[in-house]
Amino acid sequence: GTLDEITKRGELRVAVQTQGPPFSLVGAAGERTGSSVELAELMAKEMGVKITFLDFDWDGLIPALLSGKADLLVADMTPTLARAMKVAFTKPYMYTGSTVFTKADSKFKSTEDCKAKGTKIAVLLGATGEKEAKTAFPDADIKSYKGGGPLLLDAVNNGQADCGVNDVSAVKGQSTAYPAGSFTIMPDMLSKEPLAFATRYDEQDLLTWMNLFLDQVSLDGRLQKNLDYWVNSDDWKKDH
Amino acid sequence: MLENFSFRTIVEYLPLFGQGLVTTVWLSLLSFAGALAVGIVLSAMNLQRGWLFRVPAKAYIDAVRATPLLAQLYFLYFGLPRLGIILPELVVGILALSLNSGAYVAEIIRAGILSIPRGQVEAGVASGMTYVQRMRLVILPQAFKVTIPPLLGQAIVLVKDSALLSLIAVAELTRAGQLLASDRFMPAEGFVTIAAFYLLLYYGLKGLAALSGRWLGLQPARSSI
Amino acid sequence: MIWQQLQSLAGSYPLALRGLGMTVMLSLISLVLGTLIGFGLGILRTGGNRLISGLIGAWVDLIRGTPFLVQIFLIFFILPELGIELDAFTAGIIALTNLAACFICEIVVAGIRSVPTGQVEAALASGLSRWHRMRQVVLPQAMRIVLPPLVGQYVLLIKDSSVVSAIGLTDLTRVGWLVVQRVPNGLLVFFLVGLGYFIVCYPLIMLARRLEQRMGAAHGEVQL
Amino acid sequence: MTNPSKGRTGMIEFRGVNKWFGALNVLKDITLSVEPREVVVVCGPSGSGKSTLIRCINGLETIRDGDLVVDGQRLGDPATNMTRLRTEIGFVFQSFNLYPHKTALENVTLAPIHVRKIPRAEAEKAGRELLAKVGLADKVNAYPAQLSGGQQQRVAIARCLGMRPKIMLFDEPTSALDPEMISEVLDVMVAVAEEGMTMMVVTHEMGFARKVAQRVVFMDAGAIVESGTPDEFFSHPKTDRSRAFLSKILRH
Amino acid sequence: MTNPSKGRTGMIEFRGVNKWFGALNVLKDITLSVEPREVVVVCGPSGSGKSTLIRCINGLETIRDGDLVVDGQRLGDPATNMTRLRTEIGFVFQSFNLYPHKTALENVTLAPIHVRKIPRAEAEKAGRELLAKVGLADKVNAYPAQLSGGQQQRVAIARCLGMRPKIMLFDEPTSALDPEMISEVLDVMVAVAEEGMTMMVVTHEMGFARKVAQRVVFMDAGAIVESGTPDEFFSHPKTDRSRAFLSKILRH
Ligand SMILES: Nc1ncnc2c1ncn2[C@@H]1O[C@H](COP(=O)(O)OP(=O)(O)OP(=O)(O)O)[C@@H](O)[C@H]1O
Ligand SMILES: Nc1ncnc2c1ncn2[C@@H]1O[C@H](COP(=O)(O)OP(=O)(O)OP(=O)(O)O)[C@@H](O)[C@H]1O
Ligand SMILES: [Mg+2]
Ligand SMILES: [Mg+2]
Repeated sequence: GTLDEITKRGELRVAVQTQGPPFSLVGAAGERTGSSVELAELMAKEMGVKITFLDFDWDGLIPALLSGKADLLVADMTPTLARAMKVAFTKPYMYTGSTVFTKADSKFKSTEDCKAKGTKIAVLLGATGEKEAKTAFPDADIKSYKGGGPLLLDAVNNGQADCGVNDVSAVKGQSTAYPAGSFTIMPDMLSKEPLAFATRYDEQDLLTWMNLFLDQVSLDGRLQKNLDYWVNSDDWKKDH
Repeated sequence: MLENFSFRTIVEYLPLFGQGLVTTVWLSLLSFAGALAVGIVLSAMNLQRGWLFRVPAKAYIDAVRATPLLAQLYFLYFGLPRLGIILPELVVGILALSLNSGAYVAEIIRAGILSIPRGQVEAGVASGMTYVQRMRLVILPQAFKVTIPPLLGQAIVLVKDSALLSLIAVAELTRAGQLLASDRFMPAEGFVTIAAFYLLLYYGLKGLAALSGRWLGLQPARSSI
Repeated sequence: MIWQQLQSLAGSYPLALRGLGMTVMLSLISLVLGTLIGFGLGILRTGGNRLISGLIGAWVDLIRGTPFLVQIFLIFFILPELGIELDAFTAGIIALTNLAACFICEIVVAGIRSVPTGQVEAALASGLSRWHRMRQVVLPQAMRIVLPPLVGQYVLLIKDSSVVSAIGLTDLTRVGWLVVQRVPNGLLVFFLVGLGYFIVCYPLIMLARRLEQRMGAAHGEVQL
Repeated sequence: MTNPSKGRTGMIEFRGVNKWFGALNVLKDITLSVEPREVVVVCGPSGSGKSTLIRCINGLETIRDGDLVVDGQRLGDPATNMTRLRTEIGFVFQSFNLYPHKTALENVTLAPIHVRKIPRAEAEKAGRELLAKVGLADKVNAYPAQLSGGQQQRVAIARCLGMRPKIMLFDEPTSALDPEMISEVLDVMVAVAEEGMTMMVVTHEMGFARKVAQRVVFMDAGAIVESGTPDEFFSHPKTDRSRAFLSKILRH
Repeated sequence: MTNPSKGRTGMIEFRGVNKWFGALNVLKDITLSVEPREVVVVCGPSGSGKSTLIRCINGLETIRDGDLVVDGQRLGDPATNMTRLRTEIGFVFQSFNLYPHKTALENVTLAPIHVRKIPRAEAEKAGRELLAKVGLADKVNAYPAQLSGGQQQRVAIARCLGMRPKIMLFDEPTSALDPEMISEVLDVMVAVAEEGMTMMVVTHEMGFARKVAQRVVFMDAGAIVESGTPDEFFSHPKTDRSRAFLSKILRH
């Protein structure tokens, strides 16, 4: 099975997308880090092999997994049923959701305001937020961007869009690059979404192992520690 | 990815590809018209004897040729708002493509004009034509002929470059394929379909080049030596 | 704010240098290989064998007509299914070399066809073999026509090399994307990326212009 | 200030004209006067400056010093409108220089319509008559590429005549032609000369010179070496240089 | 099987040769035999097929039917090595076609070195001697662009002679030249003819034809209309077509 191969190879190949804090980013010194990245590193440690990160943009992520270049895929990816037709997702390791954010001094004060006709809403190309924004704001002018969450913030900050819709943890993590209070993040969520890792259906052994891994780390608190450090607080900013 | 290649899903997404294709086509058409306008102005500046027009034109052409379209696109998309100019994505996209391709078109037109034999210019001078008359009656009609094939070559480049506009939220052909790849996790289906559509456009333009060449009575190239 | 961003950017200069290095490396290798192969293809394309000539023509069309991103994906992700496993760097080199070769092939064909028929006939009449006709008579004269657009093409290919970031190589453009995560100022970051390309490309553009002028000098500057 | 361009002068007056290309003195102290209705043939070895001499007359080349007065107007004088003056001077090139994208008729009518502002219908009527005169009534709508060299050169002559110039300049008008076509063009040139046009013709066609020229000018290395009637020149060349030249072009 | 290429044949034998360009029958049933050491001049109006005729001989054009035997080898025969045969045939073009990127000497030595595989030193020695023979001893290292037309054509002749061919073909070798330079080239051609070379020369230079040709062949519309000694042909042309042609080229 795949696990045997990994053991023989002595290497776990993980495809990541560097879409920005807090899940996956490249630090000031060029080191790859983030919540998902550290979880993957933990996996490799438990397997007793070394880890190799394959860094793709969104277009390259799925092909990398499907073509066998990578054993698994670690990104803040929502396991939709359509996607699950093609790849095998682990059980969710955390829940998040899409939220709306605006510039602090914006005339759009609530999610409700954004429903106005012609509101320009920035979303990430291919992300679940794109879908949700389309459902939640049928009259709005949805703009899909490529290249990661920080660019959504930039677009909203520059006035190219009135509001942005993205994963709440991503928005919180990424807005730290701006002076505090630059953005208003709406308290209400458009959706509640699980996040999961992905692998192929022909890697059942790996999938089983990963699910077990997630059980273990949530039982012994290592998962919570990771999330508290990266997602639920700004602590990581001090170190990276 | 090949063994599970799903034509059914492609068919399901065809309307989306169709929309993307239409966007790509009219976007490219507008941009190309813009590129021609920019190119004509630049080449006219570039052919002046005085430095006042020539130097800025040359500087612009070089700067555009030496930097990637991506950087130019960002320059416009994020730069203009800082000057208080907020334009819709499509306008910025068309502007960026026009300004970018315009630099290449300028070079093509200049080469076309310089390829006109000296004797033609002298014949115009000798019959008492002014500079503008020579340009309009003698040089440009002949230069037009020489520039058609390279211009269509540039049009092909422009059509492909327009894919970059998906970066700033313009839903064109490449976007359709990316959606298929990210919604359904079917990258092979998505990208192969994109390629097929671009190839279609390529052959269309190539056919147009051949046709226009025949209309203008260009010599077919020698096939072998 | 801008000051803070600049400081943050300055910290990333090793990453930027690595990216620039990758861009230069990829471009250099694939341009050298692509030039060699492109000349070969160009010579075959103008040769008498219709089948070979037609096949090369079709291949060149295919490559010129499809997005480079798709080509690189096919090479990196689909070839493994046919049993050809390549690492990202090799796949990038192959894709770029192929692209360069196809564009250069077209340039070489145009150059060869620009050599006056009389020159080929003179060589034929004195009994030179095909190889000697090419080597001694046609190619040296074709170079005048080939060189300026060839150097111009190099610039385009250096810029196209940025597409390889799609298969996980960290080139200059990719560095831009990575840095923009921490310094969310697309304008500033991509201005610097553009500057990086400019430093590599501008000398080539000047070279192309110089060559063009040297070649054009023979024809005499036309006064319009 | 006296105006040197008035008074008793020829149609074309070179007075001590000098021209340099870089360090090369291509025209050396040329003094020459061509009277109205006179036909002058210019000959001499290759590179002697014949083309340069006649190209100066309509300002295709500029001179450095000396005076060149054409039709009473001094070239280089700010008061002289060159574009205007050029309409009075027809120039026939060795290599025809027809506009390849225009038919024979369009070649002939282009300048009359756009420069002389003659109405199109009138210009076309005149153009057809001119083409008939040079024997090309049936080639009115042919493009240059569809014409033989001799026919192209005749269109070029008609194109000049269409401007009703006072002066016609010819630069080796037959040397790019097949032997059989030369006579077609020479016949037209003879006809033009006999109508009383002022002409300067660079040519080595002695038959033509003998038939219509009042004067032959022999140039060498940028200077006028000899000048005389065709009979004088061809039969009794005065200088060694012209004798040597004639012996070569007459021998075969 | 009898071998048609052996037996008593001329150096160049056309037997019922036909050639088409598309629908145009450019060579019509040509039968012509050129003996070793014979000099044949070909003349005729433009487009009559003169160039095509001599281009067939070294295979620059291919024929459709009839036989063309050169130096005992039949063209189009799979057994005939064209590249080999071409080394026996020198071809001098109207427009010289010197290699512009090579010096005069390199033009002359290129084929001997690469085709005949003669050592470079030896080839250069022979090349210098040839250039001296055509009067260009001092132009050995000049590039074509630095030579006059007459000098270029002489280099082109030397280039052919360098291969020591059995046959020399000339296609209007002097018609692109200035009048003064024509005689330089004709002198060299006369010298080559007098050394006993088999030659076919497309030209309208009667002086040359009278001096060295054994035969003049007159072509019109793809066919050989008349053929005879130079004196016969120029003084007493037999057909109307040749009379009309001669009247035009002789008049001026
Ligand atoms: N644009 C130019 N720049 C430099 N030198 C030139 C230029 N045009 C002509 N010359 C030189 O000036 C001299 C005279 O040239 P010109 O063309 O007047 O001679 P020509 O008598 O007409 O010769 P030909 O019979 O070959 O036409 C030549 O030595 C020529 O090389
Ligand atoms: N490659 C070609 N394709 C089609 N037609 C051709 C080709 N070459 C020559 N012809 C035609 O064949 C005929 C004979 O041409 P050729 O060049 O042999 O004539 P020529 O007697 O040498 O004339 P000239 O004195 O003008 O050189 C002409 O009508 C010409 O237009
Ligand atoms: Mg001249
Ligand atoms: Mg011919």
